[in-house]
Amino acid sequence: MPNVLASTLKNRRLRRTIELAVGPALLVLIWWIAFKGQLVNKDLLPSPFDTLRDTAGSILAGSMTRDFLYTLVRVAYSITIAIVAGVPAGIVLGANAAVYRSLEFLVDFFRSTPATALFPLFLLLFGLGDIAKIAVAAFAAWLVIVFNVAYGVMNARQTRIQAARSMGAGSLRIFRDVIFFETMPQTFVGLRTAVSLALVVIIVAEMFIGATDGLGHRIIDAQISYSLTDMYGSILVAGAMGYGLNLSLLFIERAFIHWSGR
Amino acid sequence: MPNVLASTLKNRRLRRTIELAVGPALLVLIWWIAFKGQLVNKDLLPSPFDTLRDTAGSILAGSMTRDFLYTLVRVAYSITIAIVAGVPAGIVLGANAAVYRSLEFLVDFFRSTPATALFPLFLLLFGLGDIAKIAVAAFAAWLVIVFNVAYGVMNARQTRIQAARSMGAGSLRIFRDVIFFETMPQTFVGLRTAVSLALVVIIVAEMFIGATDGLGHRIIDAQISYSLTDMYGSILVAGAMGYGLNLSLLFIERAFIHWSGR
Amino acid sequence: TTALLSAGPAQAACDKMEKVTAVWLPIMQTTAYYVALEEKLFEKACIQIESVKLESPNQIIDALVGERADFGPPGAAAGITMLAESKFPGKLKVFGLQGGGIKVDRINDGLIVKPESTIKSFADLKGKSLGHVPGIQWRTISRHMIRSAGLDPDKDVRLQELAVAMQVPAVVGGTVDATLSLEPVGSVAVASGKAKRAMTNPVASVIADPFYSGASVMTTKFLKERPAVARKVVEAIDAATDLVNADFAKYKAAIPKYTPIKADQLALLAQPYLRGFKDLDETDLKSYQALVDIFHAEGVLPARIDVREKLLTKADLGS
Amino acid sequence: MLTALHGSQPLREVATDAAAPPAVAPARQPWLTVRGLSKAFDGAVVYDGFDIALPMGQSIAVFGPNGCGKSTFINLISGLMPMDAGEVLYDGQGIADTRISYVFQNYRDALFPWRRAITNIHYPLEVLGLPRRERERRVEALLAEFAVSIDLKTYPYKLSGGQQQTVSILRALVTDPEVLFLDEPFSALDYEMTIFMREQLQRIFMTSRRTVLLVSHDLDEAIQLADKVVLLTKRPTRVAEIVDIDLPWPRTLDVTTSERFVALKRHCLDRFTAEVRR
Amino acid sequence: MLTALHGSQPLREVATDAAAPPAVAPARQPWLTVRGLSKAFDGAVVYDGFDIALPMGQSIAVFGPNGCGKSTFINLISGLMPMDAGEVLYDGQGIADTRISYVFQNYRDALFPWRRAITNIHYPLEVLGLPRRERERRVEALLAEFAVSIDLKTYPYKLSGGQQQTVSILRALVTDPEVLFLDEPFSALDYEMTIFMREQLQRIFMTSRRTVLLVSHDLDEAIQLADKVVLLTKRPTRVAEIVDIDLPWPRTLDVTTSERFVALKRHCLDRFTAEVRR
Ligand SMILES: Nc1ncnc2c1ncn2[C@@H]1O[C@H](COP(=O)(O)OP(=O)(O)OP(=O)(O)O)[C@@H](O)[C@H]1O
Ligand SMILES: Nc1ncnc2c1ncn2[C@@H]1O[C@H](COP(=O)(O)OP(=O)(O)OP(=O)(O)O)[C@@H](O)[C@H]1O
Ligand SMILES: [Mg+2]
Ligand SMILES: [Mg+2]
Repeated sequence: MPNVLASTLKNRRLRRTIELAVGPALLVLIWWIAFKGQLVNKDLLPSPFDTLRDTAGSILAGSMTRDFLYTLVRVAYSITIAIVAGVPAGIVLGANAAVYRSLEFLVDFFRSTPATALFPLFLLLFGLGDIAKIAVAAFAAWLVIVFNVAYGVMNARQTRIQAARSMGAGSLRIFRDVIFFETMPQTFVGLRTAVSLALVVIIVAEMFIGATDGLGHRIIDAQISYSLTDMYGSILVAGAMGYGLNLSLLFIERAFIHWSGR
Repeated sequence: MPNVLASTLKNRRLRRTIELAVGPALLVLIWWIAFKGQLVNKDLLPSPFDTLRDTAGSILAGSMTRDFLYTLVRVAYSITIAIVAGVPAGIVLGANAAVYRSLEFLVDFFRSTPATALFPLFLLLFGLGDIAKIAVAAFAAWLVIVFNVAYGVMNARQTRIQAARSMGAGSLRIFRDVIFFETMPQTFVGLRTAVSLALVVIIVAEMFIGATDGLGHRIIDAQISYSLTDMYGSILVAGAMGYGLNLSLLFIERAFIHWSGR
Repeated sequence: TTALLSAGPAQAACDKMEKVTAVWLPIMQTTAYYVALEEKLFEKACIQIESVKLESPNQIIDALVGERADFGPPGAAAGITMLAESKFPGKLKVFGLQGGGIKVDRINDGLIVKPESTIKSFADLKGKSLGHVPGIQWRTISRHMIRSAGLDPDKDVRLQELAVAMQVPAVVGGTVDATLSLEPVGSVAVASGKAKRAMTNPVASVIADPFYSGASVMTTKFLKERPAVARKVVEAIDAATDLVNADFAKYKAAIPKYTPIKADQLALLAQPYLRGFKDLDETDLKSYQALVDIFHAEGVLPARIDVREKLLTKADLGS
Repeated sequence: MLTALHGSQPLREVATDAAAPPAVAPARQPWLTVRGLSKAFDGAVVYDGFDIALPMGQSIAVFGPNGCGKSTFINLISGLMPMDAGEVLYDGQGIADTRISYVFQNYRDALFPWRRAITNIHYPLEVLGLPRRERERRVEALLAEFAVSIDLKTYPYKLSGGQQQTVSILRALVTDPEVLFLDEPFSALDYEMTIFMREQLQRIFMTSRRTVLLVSHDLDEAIQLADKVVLLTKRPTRVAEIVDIDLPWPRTLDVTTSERFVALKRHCLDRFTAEVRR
Repeated sequence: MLTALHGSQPLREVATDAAAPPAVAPARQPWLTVRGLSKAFDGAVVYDGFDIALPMGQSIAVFGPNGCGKSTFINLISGLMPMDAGEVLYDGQGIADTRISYVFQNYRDALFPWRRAITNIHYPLEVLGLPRRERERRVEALLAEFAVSIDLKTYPYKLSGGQQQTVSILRALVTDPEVLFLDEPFSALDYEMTIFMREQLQRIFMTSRRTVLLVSHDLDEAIQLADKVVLLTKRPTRVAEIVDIDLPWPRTLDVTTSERFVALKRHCLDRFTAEVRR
């Protein structure tokens, strides 16, 4: 019996590993087919294996790691700001239909305004340094979080809120003890959208506001100097960072939110 | 009694109108304070009223309307493609945990890759015209929809699915008759995120891939030629478009999804 | 109306219109192309232009290398063209140069500062920040400029990459002390009255005079497959270049239609220095070579490139 | 003897419960008064100018057909649902000043799935602001009394229906509320548990004379556990009759098999069927 | 006479129901056999090698304490929940070939809130692929029989608890299923409705001799509506006894007040209490 258990566990872990490998393998495969099959101009799409080799090289050399860390730190700052400011705002917004209808304009307005178009304004407000980049990414991520949390609150199950109210819980308590948890699944959807968006905005800011480090800087440099493997390698690393961040959120979610759909 | 009813109705409509006006009013107010209070360099932030006047002027002159329509059409194409391809994909992905875990990498990967960094690839694949812009926006929106729908499916209430299964409904029927509706609220979250994102990407593409029309073209031209009122006016119009699209989705949602949280 | 009248019969005279795809940037150096379009010079030569506006120099080169387009009319990035040639040798041919010069009194670039700024030259930038067009090309040039002024680009000056659209706001808002900007940024800044040129054509004074940052480029594929059409394209651009050089004041009226420049900004617009294929001489080639050599010296180009080999020749055109 | 009060006139009867334990004999009988209560859903009227007065400190059972508005009534008077019109006073005061507990008919959705069963029971005490030590003491005392065999460390959604309902009841009882609303609280309990819970409820009621509002479809249960049974009609809802249950407490097997009990049940049933069939 | 079979040995008794209507006398009695059924949740074992055999075409009531695994049992044998181990055969066949209907204990969540009550009732017929005309005919026939006073044009979440349960029952009956699973189907119904539904169920059962599996905490109900009552123990769940209810159909008031009925009830209760207390 323990033998069977061990082998099923092993099997399960094996299956998990295979599942995790499918995505990257598929990406490389499609890429390789596009490359080999000449579906795309060969001069502008490098071989996936060359790209991986060169990327591994620059990771070992440390230059990629440095850019990676700079971008990661910026994303971490902006997402932290966005969460701390966004979750309470979303709860308040979602809890009151009139407030929501009043402020929806602003949320939808800014969600639909490209962050890049607002760069000049943010440069103006926050200067040229990292702060402007972090601010614009935090703002974009904040909007997503507010939006998702507010939705979660609006779709919360009324019976649970009523139950807390019947016990004499005040608004603040109901927010903290019930609505916060009720909206958790939706909040995590928001968080995962937000973390990807923050990464995108940081990279775009690094590309277009200009920076001397970070993956965005690396991408645009490689683009301009026609270092194709470096460019696609940097994009790969950026995507991998996004996946990694999403995966960590997913783990937190799976560990923490056990009740969704119940 | 009918009198009271009429007056409450009128009151309610009045309240709705006021609520709808609060957002824009707040935006203009904050802007005006920033402008008047010299919180921001006056040379870089025009007066809101000048901006509105000039924007009204270019709307009347027809040039703004033309750019608006071009952008709107591109957004409409990309969001349509994204919905048609995204909702079924999301349902399939969410329904099967193993498939989700396998393909999650690709979804998270591309969600975290800035569309701007992928412009070269899309130009390569889809040529230089509108198609490339629509394709990249559709792709970005598609990812968001797939992600949200898959989440909705994973968090669906099991009892309802079991009820359908007990009646002998096959997988396809359960998808179509139960899971599709179960995920509707989450799908709409995805749709609203996606429509804003598609707009953002279209505008960024118009700005950075280059176009001879559309709001993005207008924004970057105004930026380069340092026409502040035109630039902020175009951003305003873009944001208003985003709000309008969101509002229509909200209306559809409110009319159609009456059961969320029940 | 004369243009219209003459275009009618000319078109009728063509048995068949040749389709040619052009990719271009909305900048001053492309003026000759705008004029060729406005004057219907291509149509008269039985060419139907598929005109694609792009926003970044790299996209131009991508489109050419990727064989999505046949030629980049005046204004394709000169440095990046050679960079592309070093990666994909034999893909591109240069058939014209655009830029500015001190002797010829044409503006290409400038050091842009606030009106009240004390910065007069690159030497004054010690301890200050300088913005420039993002990317390796202008970083290389900027570093070279700073080094030539006797400063250390790594210590004395904070170099800041700034997208073209953000350069004027950055100077006006004080987020950078100066920018090394390409036209029309300088003209727009001056027209706004919120900034000025501290130096005009600083790059020309250091690297080569005249200085070329733009080039007309076509693909060798286009040249090989349709040499006759290619020749007609070159001739049309040359003709337009002559028109612009002869009477810029008249032909600059076409610019607002194609670029961000507004009609009311035209008065202060600087005239670019445009060289057509038939005009190119030894001075032009030397100047271009000087730029490319700096790329090599700064390690951006792995090997030295002789620009002469990359230039279109009369033989290529079959005449 | 039956004290039958028809229609919706406010009830102004003095409490002269011979059966009530003599220990509790309030000088002044406080009343729960509902006046002019109106409620409609999307135009469908449930209550229209509904009046009722119920003595506090007594156990009131509400008996009526499905969909007549029993849950709605509790929701309205407990302040969880806004009234269209009307007024509810607990001994002259608003609901906010009264400590209430509520066992929802929809007990599954009323438990918090992010809390374990045991912390669900703790929750109302947390709301009251009690320190952890005190909370634990009280919960332990409660569990000692009820001695349920449920694994309370698990999450509610992992419990069976009856177990969930039991947790829901425990959660309502832990605060020792002044007013207890029970909306079909025993519907999912097994035979043994139902009997046990009825006994417990009786015991609690007898020792502390709380106000209890019990909705039940089991007439035996309603009569066994109530001082008064309110019979409601179909919609638009009116009071068909308020039946005084003049049985002695505790309601032992002897009492529930007594002739009086059977007579009361027959009377209630007759009224109910007459109203429902009408 | 009680046919008591202890423990979990497969039951191989021949159906000799004297009480069964003579019209239906199958040459061969088909069986629902469950062998080696095992199910655990996160390590908590509910069933471990559980065996039972039940005659098909009969009405079986399942009676057992809260959390013993009645809902789990129905979910497992109806194929809605995967078994850890074991086998379920309906007359030798898998569940997929059998047309079943299920009234969930959690009736609220089992209705589709995006469909109106009436289209919820239509739904199983849609699944069967019947044309609209035929569906409407069947639903109308059903409603004519049941004559409920619910506004079926509204959405389920706007109905009261009992109304929702009624809709849930109607939806299960509309397909005329071969096997009918009822998990505490009458728990939220009012007095009148409960009696009415019991009568209807009896009528349906008597006319068509479907296999019915009824979970109920009301022993009167279980005995009234069943040919056999399965008494389950606490977890780990075993069969305490399968009690043969040898009362004549229909189970009228005369039958349910008969001495035999009371004796059966007493016997069941004794067994149940003994098992629960153990
Ligand atoms: N949210 C709602 N929207 C519309 N109608 C509603 C809503 N809630 C309740 N109703 C209606 O109000 C009436 C009373 O409902 P309520 O739940 O109070 O009944 P009840 O007496 O508790 O019934 P039951 O015994 O079945 O629980 C019902 O007819 C129901 O259809
Ligand atoms: N999803 C689950 N996760 C963990 N444990 C579960 C789950 N579902 C049921 N259980 C456990 O399995 C046991 C049997 O549950 P089940 O719902 O079958 O009981 P039941 O006999 O129907 O009880 P009731 O009469 O209260 O409805 C319970 O002890 C319960 O805690
Ligand atoms: Mg109710
Ligand atoms: Mg159960």
